[in-house]
Amino acid sequence: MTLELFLLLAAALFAIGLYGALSQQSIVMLMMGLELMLNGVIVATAAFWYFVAPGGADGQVLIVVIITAMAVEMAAGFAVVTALYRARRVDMTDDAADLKG
Amino acid sequence: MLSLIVFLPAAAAAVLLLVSGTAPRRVFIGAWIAVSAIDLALVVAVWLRLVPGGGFQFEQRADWMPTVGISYHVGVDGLSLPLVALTAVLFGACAVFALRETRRVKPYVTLFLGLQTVSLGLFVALDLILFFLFFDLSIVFMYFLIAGWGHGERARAAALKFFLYTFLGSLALLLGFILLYLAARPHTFDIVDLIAADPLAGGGVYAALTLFAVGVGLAVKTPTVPFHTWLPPAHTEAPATGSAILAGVLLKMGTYGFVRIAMPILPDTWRQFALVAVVVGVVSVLYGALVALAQTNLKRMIAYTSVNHMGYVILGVGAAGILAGTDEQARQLATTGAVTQMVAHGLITGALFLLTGVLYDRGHTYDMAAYSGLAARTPVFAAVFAVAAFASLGLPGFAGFIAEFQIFTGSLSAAPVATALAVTGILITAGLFLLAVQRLFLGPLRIPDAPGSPRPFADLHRSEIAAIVPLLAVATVIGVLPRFLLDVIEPASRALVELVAR
Amino acid sequence: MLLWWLIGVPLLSGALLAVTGRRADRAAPVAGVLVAVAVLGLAVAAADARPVVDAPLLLAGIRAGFAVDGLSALMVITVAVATLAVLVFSGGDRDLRTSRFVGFVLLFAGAMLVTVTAATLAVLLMAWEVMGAMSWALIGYQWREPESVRAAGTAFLTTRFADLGLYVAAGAALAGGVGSLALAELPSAPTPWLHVVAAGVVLAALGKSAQLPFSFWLSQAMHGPSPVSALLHSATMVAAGAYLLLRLIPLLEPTGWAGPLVAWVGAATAVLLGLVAVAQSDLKQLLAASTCAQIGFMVLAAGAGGVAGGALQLVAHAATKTLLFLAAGAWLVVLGTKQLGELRGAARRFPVVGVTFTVGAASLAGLPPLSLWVSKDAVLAAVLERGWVPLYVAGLAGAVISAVYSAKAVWFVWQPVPARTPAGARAADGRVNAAMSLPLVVLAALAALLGLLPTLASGSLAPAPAVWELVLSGLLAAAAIAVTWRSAARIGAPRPLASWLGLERAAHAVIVHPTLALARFLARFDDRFLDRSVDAAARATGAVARALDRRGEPLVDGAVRAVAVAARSLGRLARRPQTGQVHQYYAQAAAALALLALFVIVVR
Amino acid sequence: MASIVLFWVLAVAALVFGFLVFRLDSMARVTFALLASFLAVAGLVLLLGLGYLGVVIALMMVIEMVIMAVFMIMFMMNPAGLMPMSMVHNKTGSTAIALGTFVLLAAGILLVDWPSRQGSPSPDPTFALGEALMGGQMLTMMTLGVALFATIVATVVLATARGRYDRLGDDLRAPRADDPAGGGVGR
Amino acid sequence: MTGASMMNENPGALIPELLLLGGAVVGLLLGAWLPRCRQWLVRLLAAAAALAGLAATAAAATRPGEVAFGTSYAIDTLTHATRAIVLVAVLVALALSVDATAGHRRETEFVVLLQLGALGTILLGGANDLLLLFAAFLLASVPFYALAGWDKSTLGTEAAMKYYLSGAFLGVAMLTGTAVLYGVGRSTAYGPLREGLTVAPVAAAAVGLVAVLAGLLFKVGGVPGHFWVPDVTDGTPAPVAAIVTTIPKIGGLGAMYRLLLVAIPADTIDWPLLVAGLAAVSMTLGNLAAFFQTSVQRLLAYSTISQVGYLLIAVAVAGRAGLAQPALLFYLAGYAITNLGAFAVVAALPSARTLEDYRGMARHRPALATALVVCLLGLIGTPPTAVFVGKLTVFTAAVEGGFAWLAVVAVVNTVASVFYYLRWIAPAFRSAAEQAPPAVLESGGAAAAVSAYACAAAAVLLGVGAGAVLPLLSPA
Repeated sequence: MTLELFLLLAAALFAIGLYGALSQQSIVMLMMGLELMLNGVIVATAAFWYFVAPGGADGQVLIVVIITAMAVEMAAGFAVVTALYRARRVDMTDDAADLKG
Repeated sequence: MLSLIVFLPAAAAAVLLLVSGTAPRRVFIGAWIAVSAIDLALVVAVWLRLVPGGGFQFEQRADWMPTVGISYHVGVDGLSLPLVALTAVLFGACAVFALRETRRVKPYVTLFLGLQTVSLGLFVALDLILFFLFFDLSIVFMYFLIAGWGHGERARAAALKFFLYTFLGSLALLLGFILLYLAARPHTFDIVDLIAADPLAGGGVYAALTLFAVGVGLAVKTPTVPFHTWLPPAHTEAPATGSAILAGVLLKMGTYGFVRIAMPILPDTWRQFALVAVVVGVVSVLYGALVALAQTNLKRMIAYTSVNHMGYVILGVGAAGILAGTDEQARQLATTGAVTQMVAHGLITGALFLLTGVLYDRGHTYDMAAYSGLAARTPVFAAVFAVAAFASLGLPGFAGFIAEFQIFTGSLSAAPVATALAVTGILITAGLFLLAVQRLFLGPLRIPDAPGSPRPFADLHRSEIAAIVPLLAVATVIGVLPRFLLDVIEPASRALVELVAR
Repeated sequence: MLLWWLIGVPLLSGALLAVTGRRADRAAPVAGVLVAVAVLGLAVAAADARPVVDAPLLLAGIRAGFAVDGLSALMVITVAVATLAVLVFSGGDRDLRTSRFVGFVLLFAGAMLVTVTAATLAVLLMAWEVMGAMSWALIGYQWREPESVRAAGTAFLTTRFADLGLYVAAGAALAGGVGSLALAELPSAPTPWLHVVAAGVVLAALGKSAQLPFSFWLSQAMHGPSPVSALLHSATMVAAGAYLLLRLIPLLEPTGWAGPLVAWVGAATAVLLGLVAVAQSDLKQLLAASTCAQIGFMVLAAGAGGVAGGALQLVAHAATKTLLFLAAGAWLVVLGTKQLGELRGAARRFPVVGVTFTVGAASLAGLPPLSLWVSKDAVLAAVLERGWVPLYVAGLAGAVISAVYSAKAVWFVWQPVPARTPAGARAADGRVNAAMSLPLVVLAALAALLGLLPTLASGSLAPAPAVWELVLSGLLAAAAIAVTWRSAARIGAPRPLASWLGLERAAHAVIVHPTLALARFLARFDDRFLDRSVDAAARATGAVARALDRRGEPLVDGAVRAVAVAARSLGRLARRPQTGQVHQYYAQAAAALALLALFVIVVR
Repeated sequence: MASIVLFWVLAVAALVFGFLVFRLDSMARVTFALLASFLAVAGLVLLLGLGYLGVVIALMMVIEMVIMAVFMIMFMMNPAGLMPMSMVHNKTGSTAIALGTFVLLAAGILLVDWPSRQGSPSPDPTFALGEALMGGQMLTMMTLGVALFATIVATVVLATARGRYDRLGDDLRAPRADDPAGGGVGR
Repeated sequence: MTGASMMNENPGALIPELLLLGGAVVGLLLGAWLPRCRQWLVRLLAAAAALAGLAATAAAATRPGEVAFGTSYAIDTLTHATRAIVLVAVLVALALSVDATAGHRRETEFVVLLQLGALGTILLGGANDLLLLFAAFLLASVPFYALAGWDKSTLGTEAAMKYYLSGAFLGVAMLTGTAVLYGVGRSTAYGPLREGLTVAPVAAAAVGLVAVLAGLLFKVGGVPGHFWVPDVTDGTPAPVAAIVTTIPKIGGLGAMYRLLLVAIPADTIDWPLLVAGLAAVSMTLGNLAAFFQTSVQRLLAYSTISQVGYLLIAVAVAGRAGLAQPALLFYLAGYAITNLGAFAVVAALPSARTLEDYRGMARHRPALATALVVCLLGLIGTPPTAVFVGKLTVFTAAVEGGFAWLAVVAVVNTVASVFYYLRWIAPAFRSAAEQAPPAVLESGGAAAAVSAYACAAAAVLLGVGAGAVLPLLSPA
């Protein structure tokens, strides 16, 4: 159990999430990718707290912030998808690409 | 006093904006003429009260942005007052000439009044930012005039090019100003303070870059070869009054910048690179004259002669920066000549452009090949044009000669070869103006049969005479009795030469 | 004050008349003559009073100075007389009774008066140039004729080309420390500048005087009205060059080279243009070439330092040549021709003109005891005094040649009237009116008697010609006349001589055409290249973009095409990332951020 | 020792389930794979001594994933994975970027000289967290609170098709809400 | 430095923020009970709150700077200026959106979301701790996502989707960066973070910084976080576009300035060069892409990207040029007012979407055309408008801070930008063939037009009166 191991794990989760965010057509799946990336960030933050700065509470607060952010973004994301779906019956990013250039 | 002179037209424009656009056009143009007359009277009053050699006078100074060393600072001296007067005269002439304008008179007049404020303001500005403000706004107003009242679609393209090109120049100028500002301790944009401080004494790369930026900015506006390519299309497509102001006043902003800013604030660097100015000046002289010679379009031709005439100015100010082998009198003569040339060119070329406007009004083309023998139909027009042409080619008795003679004699010791080359410019301009007069007015009669003919090919109208002849009259007075002008310029140019030599 | 009046009266009244235009046509001839009389009176008074005035002109040192000294006194009177004669004569020509003509003549005369009274180079140059411009206006007086207009242009441009010398001279004088530009101080300029000043002055003078190689403009100038030619060729314009050289002999001396150069040019012109005159079949052309040749003697005098001889020659020639041109003009008016062949018998039909013409021609030929006989020998005496024998010989040759062409002209006009009227010539029913005859008679008297001037003002001519010289030249002239009289009809016209040595074509080939070609090339360069390369940088960058997007359609806006095309390509390129696809945004953002992080790490 | 084993188990679980998120076809399974990954991470957080946060993560994620599952089924085709299908684009590019990122991060992680540990965990990390939240980071938490409030407003605005004026009339005076499908407690 | 002694949880220091929050909450509640056509009360309340907030800001600005809530919130000139600019922008946005939103069934929510987003933006500007920074980022983002999709049109929802996805992705990046910076700097508070970073491994710190900046660049719409800007601006109604391209920038740039200046030692990471590069790329890309746009909103969108580039110059020289902060803040103020003015013109002519639609505008709507010209020339930086003074000070700061090359790039870009602004102005002044105003030039209402006049006038007045404003913006 070292910092590097945790960070490698975090990086791996981050990369998987990034792959998902980049490759998924469905907005909800894409959001899952983003969640997974944040998952990695949680790991990294916890590890940093433990291995680098256990004396303060900043790391812990950061994790709280991350969790809140996940929740907020999930909610916002679902709302956007709902609105989009109502407006144009699509839930794929590729199908909503009228604005460009 | 100066602020009144500067802002009176703008105030009038603001009032006119409130007048309904459906009011008779005489109201607008009459107001413009009245404002110009008042302005001119005020300028004359200032002229009479000016103490030659007394440095800056009628100064007004108020803090504007003290944290960045910017103030509202205006004043005149012998270098700027002649140009202020020139501006007032030219705008007055254009106002009278505009009596025959029928298209959208309200915005036309308000734009011109705005431009008048801007032009007057530039010549009295004693703060770099104030100077830049007017410099930049002149582009904006002129853009609208060219695009709005020029000759159709090409006018917009020309206006766009004019805007982009000169705007680049103005921003280069701004960079130069910033460099000057940063060089001065304490930081300031005030021209008088900067002259006194001489912040970049001793030269160096920084100073060279500063001069380069300022120089390019001014050279674009002047314009000198190779920055002149915006000029011919802008002139060709602009309305006659716009061309007259563009050539008569706006071009002077560039050359005035040299004598007001580049030379006194950067004396060491100016001396270091004076030869560059001389070379640029000579190239502009010859290039402008030669290219003008090959033109078939009358307005383009006159536009290129502007390049030529402004080249003399650059030659003069360049020579004023060469100390080796020259005495102060020669440098002073060159500087005085350069300032005189600004005035002379403004009057004469302004008149010429108004005359081309008359030609276009009658024949709807600038192509010289379309006309011949007009003197038979329009003797007054022919005579006035011939006078203007001879004035422009530097005939003694007109202002242009006084200017060019001083520049040549003053510059020869500093740059003998260059000056000798530049002298041939007056021969080429003589040739091209003779050719133009010959093509247009002499020989058998021929008039273009534009659509809508037969049209009477009328001689000059009274309002046109009233606009053009005074310009030439002033040019003649300067040519015959130059002292009243030189008495004002000479002390200032002496001071300038001393500043450059320090 | 007198002097101000002297130059002010003709200039102002001339300008007034010229500006007034047609409205004053009726009164113009009379007004012109009155002014000319007044000027003559002022000139005489000035010649007597020798006034000196000046006023500030440019910088403190450079003033508008005027002075009348011996040489100037002579000149102002000559100019005034010639002007008066010309104005009186032209009053008899219907075509010339306009205020425009009278105004220009007065302006022209005024400019000449300023030239000869100017004490500083600045004023001299001003008047000098105004004179050139007025010559343009006068030669091109008949502006509907393309030839006269072209001739006017040639005259102005050629003389202005030479005038450039004066500009340079003025600059060099200032550079040399002659801050006042006073003519009298010019010789004191230090060496490098002294030579420049002298060269400039010499160039200007030779051009104005139509000396080699500038002679051709005078040929062209014959397209102007005859009175104009009379004025131009006698006391003004061409004489101005000679006057300037005479005035500035002190400047030529110290250079060492200028005197001999000027002398040689003068002698060469006297000989070569004399030959040209012999070859002419047109009376006015003949007279024009003879003017060059005669002025050549004055220039020769200046080169040799013979002020008095040169001045005498100038005055005598002025009277003679005014007379000759006016006579030719009179014939032109009444007969409508100036071809020698068609003028056969003209003198018999118009005896007043014929006699006066003959007197003038005899003077021109150098027949004793007429004026030019004396003056020419005065010039040659000055040359001989220098010991320049070759030049003396050349001068004599010139004198002989002048006798030849004078005789040729006279021979033709005294031939019997041909039976049939030549086609194209006007029916010979015209009369020479009093306005025309009067000046002819007066001038004939002057031309004949001016030779006595030096004897009147005794001792003023130095060096005076020796008796043998006078005799020699008189004999030579007589002999030449005798020979010519018999062979006049057979004198050939070799091409180079008839065409004025091809000088004009040479000028065109060497100067005009290259200049025009250069101008056209530069104009094309300006349009095609410089304009387009307004933003070469943008184009260079745009090359890559264009490779990506070849569809760049031509823009309407031709003027900013190059920039616009480049900008459009770049603009398209810049819009390419904006695909509308979120996943591509993501990929780009991710890649960009990674690059940024690497960048920051690397630069550290 | 046990903790090391536990670490590896949880780490591998987090990765595998995370990987499965983008490999499975069924939306429900995908959601639960993600949840499993989150739970593994929660375990790791617990392992590092952050008991409170670990539990919070677990609870939050369970709720979130359940909601997500509902959404998946609502909106997405093929909710039950009845037919295998791929809904990806730019797979190569994504893979390359993801792998590249990982390689760079891993290289960085291994090469960087991380700071040494300073201080020691307080005896009760949860108490420290609470103190921070009520102390130095109070404004952060308040902001997050407002953000949640904003999120509520925002989601309502975005997600609801009918607002109060649709239901109760423009002056909100309608006696009964005009709903296409009746709702509320009184149903 | 630590702990309770400095602890300042006095809510009085946050009156402007609290007023905004209160306005939003009360407005939401109020709106729930108001008839549809009386929702303007909510707008009025919001305006009152903003005005009161301005007064409070003015009062607070007279007091010396302080740090509130531990060390997480700095109240200094930067914060005051951010508050003032944002509140003014809110007022303008409230005014110019009247025509488009009055009487809409979600008018209340529009106002409330605007207030909440503005609140988040102000907090961004004052944040002195990475955690608060991110929280504020969240608060400044979510309401604007909703505003983008507020009209529920197909384009609007697409815009909201893209806005949201960009924000989510770069928000993740920002959190990642926060974690990494925390990991190498041992703290999230700026002061201690700076101490930690001075000895931190460069590579990790750089990654962290770039990732944090990614989020802020998203907020301000700078490269590479700019992808949403054109799409969102083009797809939303003009008032919304005006809001999302103006308000977030104010806080985002303030946050960036403070973060870099206070927390990141330039010795460890060469952030001036990084930001300078971003500035150059932003302005160039924005200008180039704007060249041949035909949609006015898209054109303005790209123009805002380029404006961010100029603004970033001031950030790049933070701490190295005395003028950096006043330049940034003044430019921001000028930009905000001018940009809002341009959008107000667009809002006043809701049917005119392309450049060609503006043909003949000068004839039929002369006053509005004048306002447009003033605003567009203002965006170019023509004196004496506010943006000119902004550019002047920014260029000066750039040269003073050793980034003369950046000033040159900016100058070239400014010239290039003239081209597309003129492409808009030119047709407006071209005479339309027909006498009657074309249908596309029909007015959308008086409020937007009046806002446009007011903004145009303010842009000029602010420029002319810069002398009075600039001294207030220098660091205390």
